[in-house]
Amino acid sequence: MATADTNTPRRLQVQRFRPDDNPKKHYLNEETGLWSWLTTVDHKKIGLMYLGSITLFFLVGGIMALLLRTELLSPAESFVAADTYNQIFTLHGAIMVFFFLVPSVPAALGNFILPLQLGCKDVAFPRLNLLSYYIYVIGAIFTLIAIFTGGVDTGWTFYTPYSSTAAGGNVMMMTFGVFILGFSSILTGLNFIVTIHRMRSPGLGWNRLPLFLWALYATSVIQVLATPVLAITLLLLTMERLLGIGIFDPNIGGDPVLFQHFFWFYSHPAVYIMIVPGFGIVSEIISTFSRKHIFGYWAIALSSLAIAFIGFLVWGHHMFVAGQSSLSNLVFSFLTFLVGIPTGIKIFNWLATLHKGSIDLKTPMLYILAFIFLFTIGGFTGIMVAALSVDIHLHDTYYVVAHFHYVMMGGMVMAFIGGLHYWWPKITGKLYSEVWGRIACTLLFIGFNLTFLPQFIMGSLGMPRRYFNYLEQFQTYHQLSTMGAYTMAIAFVIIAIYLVHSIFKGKNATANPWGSRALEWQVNTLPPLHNFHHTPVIINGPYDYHKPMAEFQLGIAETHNGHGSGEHMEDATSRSAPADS
Amino acid sequence: MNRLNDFLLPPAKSTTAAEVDALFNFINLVSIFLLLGITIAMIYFVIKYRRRSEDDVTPLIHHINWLEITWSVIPLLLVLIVFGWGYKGYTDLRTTPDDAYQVRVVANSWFWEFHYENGHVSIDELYVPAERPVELVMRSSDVIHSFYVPDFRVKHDVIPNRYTSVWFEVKEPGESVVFCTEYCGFAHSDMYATVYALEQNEFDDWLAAAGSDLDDLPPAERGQVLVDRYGCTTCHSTDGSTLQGPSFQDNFGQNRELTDGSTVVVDENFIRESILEPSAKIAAGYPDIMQSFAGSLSDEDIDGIIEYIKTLE
Amino acid sequence: MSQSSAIPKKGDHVQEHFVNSNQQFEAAKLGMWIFLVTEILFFGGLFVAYIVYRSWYPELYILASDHLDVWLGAINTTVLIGSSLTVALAIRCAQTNYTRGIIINLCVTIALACVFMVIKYFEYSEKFELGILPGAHYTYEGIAHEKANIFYSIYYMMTGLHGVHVIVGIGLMVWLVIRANKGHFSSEYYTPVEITGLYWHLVDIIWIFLFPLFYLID
Amino acid sequence: MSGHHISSVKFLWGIALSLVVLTVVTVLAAWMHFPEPWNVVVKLAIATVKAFIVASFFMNLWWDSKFNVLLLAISIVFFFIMVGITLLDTLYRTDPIPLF
Repeated sequence: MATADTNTPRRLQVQRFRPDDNPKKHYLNEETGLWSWLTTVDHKKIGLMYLGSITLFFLVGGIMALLLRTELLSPAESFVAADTYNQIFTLHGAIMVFFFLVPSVPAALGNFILPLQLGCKDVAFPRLNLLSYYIYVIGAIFTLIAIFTGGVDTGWTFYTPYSSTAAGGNVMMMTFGVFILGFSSILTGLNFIVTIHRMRSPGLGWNRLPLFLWALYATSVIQVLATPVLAITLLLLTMERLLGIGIFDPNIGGDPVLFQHFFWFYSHPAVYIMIVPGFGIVSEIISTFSRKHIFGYWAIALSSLAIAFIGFLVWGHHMFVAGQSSLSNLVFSFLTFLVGIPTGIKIFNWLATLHKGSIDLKTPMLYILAFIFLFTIGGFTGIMVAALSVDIHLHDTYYVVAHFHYVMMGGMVMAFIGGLHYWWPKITGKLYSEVWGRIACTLLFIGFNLTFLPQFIMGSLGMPRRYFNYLEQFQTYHQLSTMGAYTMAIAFVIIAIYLVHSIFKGKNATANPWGSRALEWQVNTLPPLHNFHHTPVIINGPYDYHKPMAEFQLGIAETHNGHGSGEHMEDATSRSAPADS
Repeated sequence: MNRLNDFLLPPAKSTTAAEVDALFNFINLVSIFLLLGITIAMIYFVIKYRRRSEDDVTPLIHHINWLEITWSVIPLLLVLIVFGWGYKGYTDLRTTPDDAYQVRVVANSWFWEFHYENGHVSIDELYVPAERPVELVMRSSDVIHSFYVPDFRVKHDVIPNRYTSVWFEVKEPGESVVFCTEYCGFAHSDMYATVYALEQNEFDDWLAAAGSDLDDLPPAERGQVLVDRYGCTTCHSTDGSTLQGPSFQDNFGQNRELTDGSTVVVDENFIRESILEPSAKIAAGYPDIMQSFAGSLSDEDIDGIIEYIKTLE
Repeated sequence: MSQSSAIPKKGDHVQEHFVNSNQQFEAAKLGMWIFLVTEILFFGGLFVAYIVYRSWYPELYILASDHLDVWLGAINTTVLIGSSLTVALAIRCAQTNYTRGIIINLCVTIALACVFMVIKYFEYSEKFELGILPGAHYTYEGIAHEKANIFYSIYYMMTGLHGVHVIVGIGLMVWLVIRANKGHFSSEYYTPVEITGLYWHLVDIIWIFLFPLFYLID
Repeated sequence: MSGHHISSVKFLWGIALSLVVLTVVTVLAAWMHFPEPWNVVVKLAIATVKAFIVASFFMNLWWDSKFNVLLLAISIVFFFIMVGITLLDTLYRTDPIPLF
């Protein structure tokens, strides 16, 4: 980049930065001991602690799913009683949504990757970051206490008046746990927004922000805007149970449909909190393994924001038969269809990225291709349940269950595991077994479809959800579904085994094993404790695969000059990278 | 098409079902077409553009405007069609014909009451005339339930302190199942009912004779029918096993400990009070979840149930 | 941010990962504003409940608000405005390196906040004596409307939650006074005073809306 | 982006005084008994002006980064989305009436 040097004589001394493959000192060994983990403000370690926690909850939620599927092998009671079953599906939903899906990508992978991709030393508020982890833990403890002191059987939606009067167990403890958890989510979102706004390194303008960060940005916006409403809803619900304030409880003159409005005002956007970060991962991986500039950068970036915004206007499609006015049904149905458009645009853009690429079917890429297929099914069935007349038939049946599992599990979990594999070398410094990775991915894909395709059919045949007991005509579908669930369980066990194995016995990874152009791959593997010894200058875009790898090193700013936001970056961009246009 | 319909959808027994099914099939066909397109394109690209060497250089394509506009506008048009079609079907489902025959529905945890114009109440069995619009005006006595008949493609939540409605016209006499589709607790999945669609004259005969069938039975048998019909056995077993409430077997004449520590003898008055005011005395170890049957059961009915419980020794 | 040639030196208060004091200050303020957004939506939920019930039962609101004392509400509004003023003055004192001014102004703020809470206490206890208790404990029969309990549930939720915010604010002010006493704040670094001030002003704004919405219905 | 705007003492007192005056005005307006819906409109308008003054001059938004203004605007927009769409339901419900 000789030209760059001549263009920036005053402020930026751009040199080549060559990352180390196996540095002696890195974030894992620079400070050691349990205490250094518990009090760390390093975003990478906090990300890892989140990763551990959500894995634990994924395990718990997964075991619950297996219990449910096992019970459903036959119609009547086989090994758990009805109220136990009701508690298990409630906790499966609540744990998977609040303790796994919502924090999975943003708080775990996002925490690790975001500052690396921004070229900064940490998130804007590192102590707040640690605090939000502990808030998550406290929320989790409350939830666990609720599970062991009577359980909760309201369904994860906590609908009144069932939750405010009839439900047994420990609803208050559970809602309180989720209430606390909400603040963890809010603080993470707040931290990310500020970090992306204020901490980008020189040269990293909005037009070069990796799409994973655009996705996290959109997600954070939703977290910040929607989660407070969940907090107030749960607070009102707690007060309903504690004092009988009657706003939502029809027995004291309140309106239960109003509760549903409140609840879904958070919980529908929350669906996008869960899926939009997945979109970001897909964009990263698909570009890396196609060795090709992402197609339609702005279309993908802005569609994330569009989804975030429109996602706020559609919550009532959960309530088409709940007794809301026909006028709202009309409006909500219309707006719901609009949210499908940016989602479709993303899928087509990813396909176009594959076109004329140089495609390497490594494990992360396999997961992403599986994502595209499964998520597309999830999207189309979403169109189905958004159509008013059809939704009347399909609402609260297994069709809906299958639909959101295709989005949440076929979409988000696939993207999450794909992302975990993709960043695994950066996180652990080790390579996992590629063969086993592909086997597990294939098995997971088969198991997933075997589980949830039959649920579409039994749903459209009229099998309602949350049923402990069912009519015998549905048994074949339930059995297929259970078989699929066990297949998936095996796949997850395989994944766990080879990933853990790789930590101890895996080959050392190089700094950039995939030949990616994104910034997080231009630092050492493992990264140093403070990420960058120098302030990096971003010379090339994160998807500039048309440039040879040799040209692809970070610049190093001589001083802290220009590290920040605003005009500086634009200066750095124009001066240091004239070839990019 | 019909065979596909049978595989994916329950039989279409109401007049409005066909339109819903048509939209269902339309979305399915378009979706499968597009899904195949996307999947084939994906697989084709993966094979055709597989990595041949580590030095592959790929072209720089930022965006192609006409292509992006195409793949935004076509889906937009498709979803607008689906929206309009779905809304039209919805208005049909929500516009009750003026001449509809009305039945009132009261949902309880966990059984359905159907009230007819002559005051008759049937439990978990809904009788309606075929080939005539029927409107159900529904309310709940406790939590939210949802009235769902897959064969009719109708569903609506049933809410306490408010009336909601569904309407349908059954094409020909027959039976269909009713589900509760809003989670309502312990026996949610056992909250079935059956719709019997009868010819108009048969329906009139049934309604005229309704309710008198029990009067001829001896009290204990009458009690047995009622215990079954009102779904008491959902929570109170008749074989001694423990469910949500105390078993009916070996119950009568026993001492029962209450939550307040006192003890009562299970006699006629206690059973009567437990049916009419369930929360007055709660047996220790059981939740306070039963709701009152005052108004639903007559004195004769309660006598019958007491006699029936006496027989379970 | 605008004068890049004159980057301030990193002071002691600047954390490792920030480039300079200004970046840290702007980041903290942005973070606080985002937090205020969540506060607005948090109260927003309650305002929605208020609006929905008011649109359903306008007459209920007219009847029930007769039992709220306009004078106490108006005095409390003025008290909070006064406390907002003193917070703003405290920030000014920090900006002009006048530490004693910070402490005095913050102490006045705390005092005013306490006055607000005391008046609130008298309002609440007067209601409690009448039997206007929150939720299912409501026993008062002087309001001829079957949903009077719901009006007061909303009233207690909104004013109660606002009161909790006032108490949290008092705690923050005490913390600031302690830090100011140790000489932590100067024109170079007064971020905690600034962002606590933002929080306090928002609490004031919420009360500015609560006052006409509850007390001034006729 | 002058995040360090310093207001004069006189100015701050002036702002506080104007807020107190507006409080008096709104109480007086309550005694005027405007016909509905003007009653609510007038009082909310005064409250909005007061909130605007506090946000602009006490919270320094007047001189602050435009993005912080945007954040406040966004939160208000989303609040109105929540109210508006919820009212689409609650104001337009028509419940059936049982015949018997």
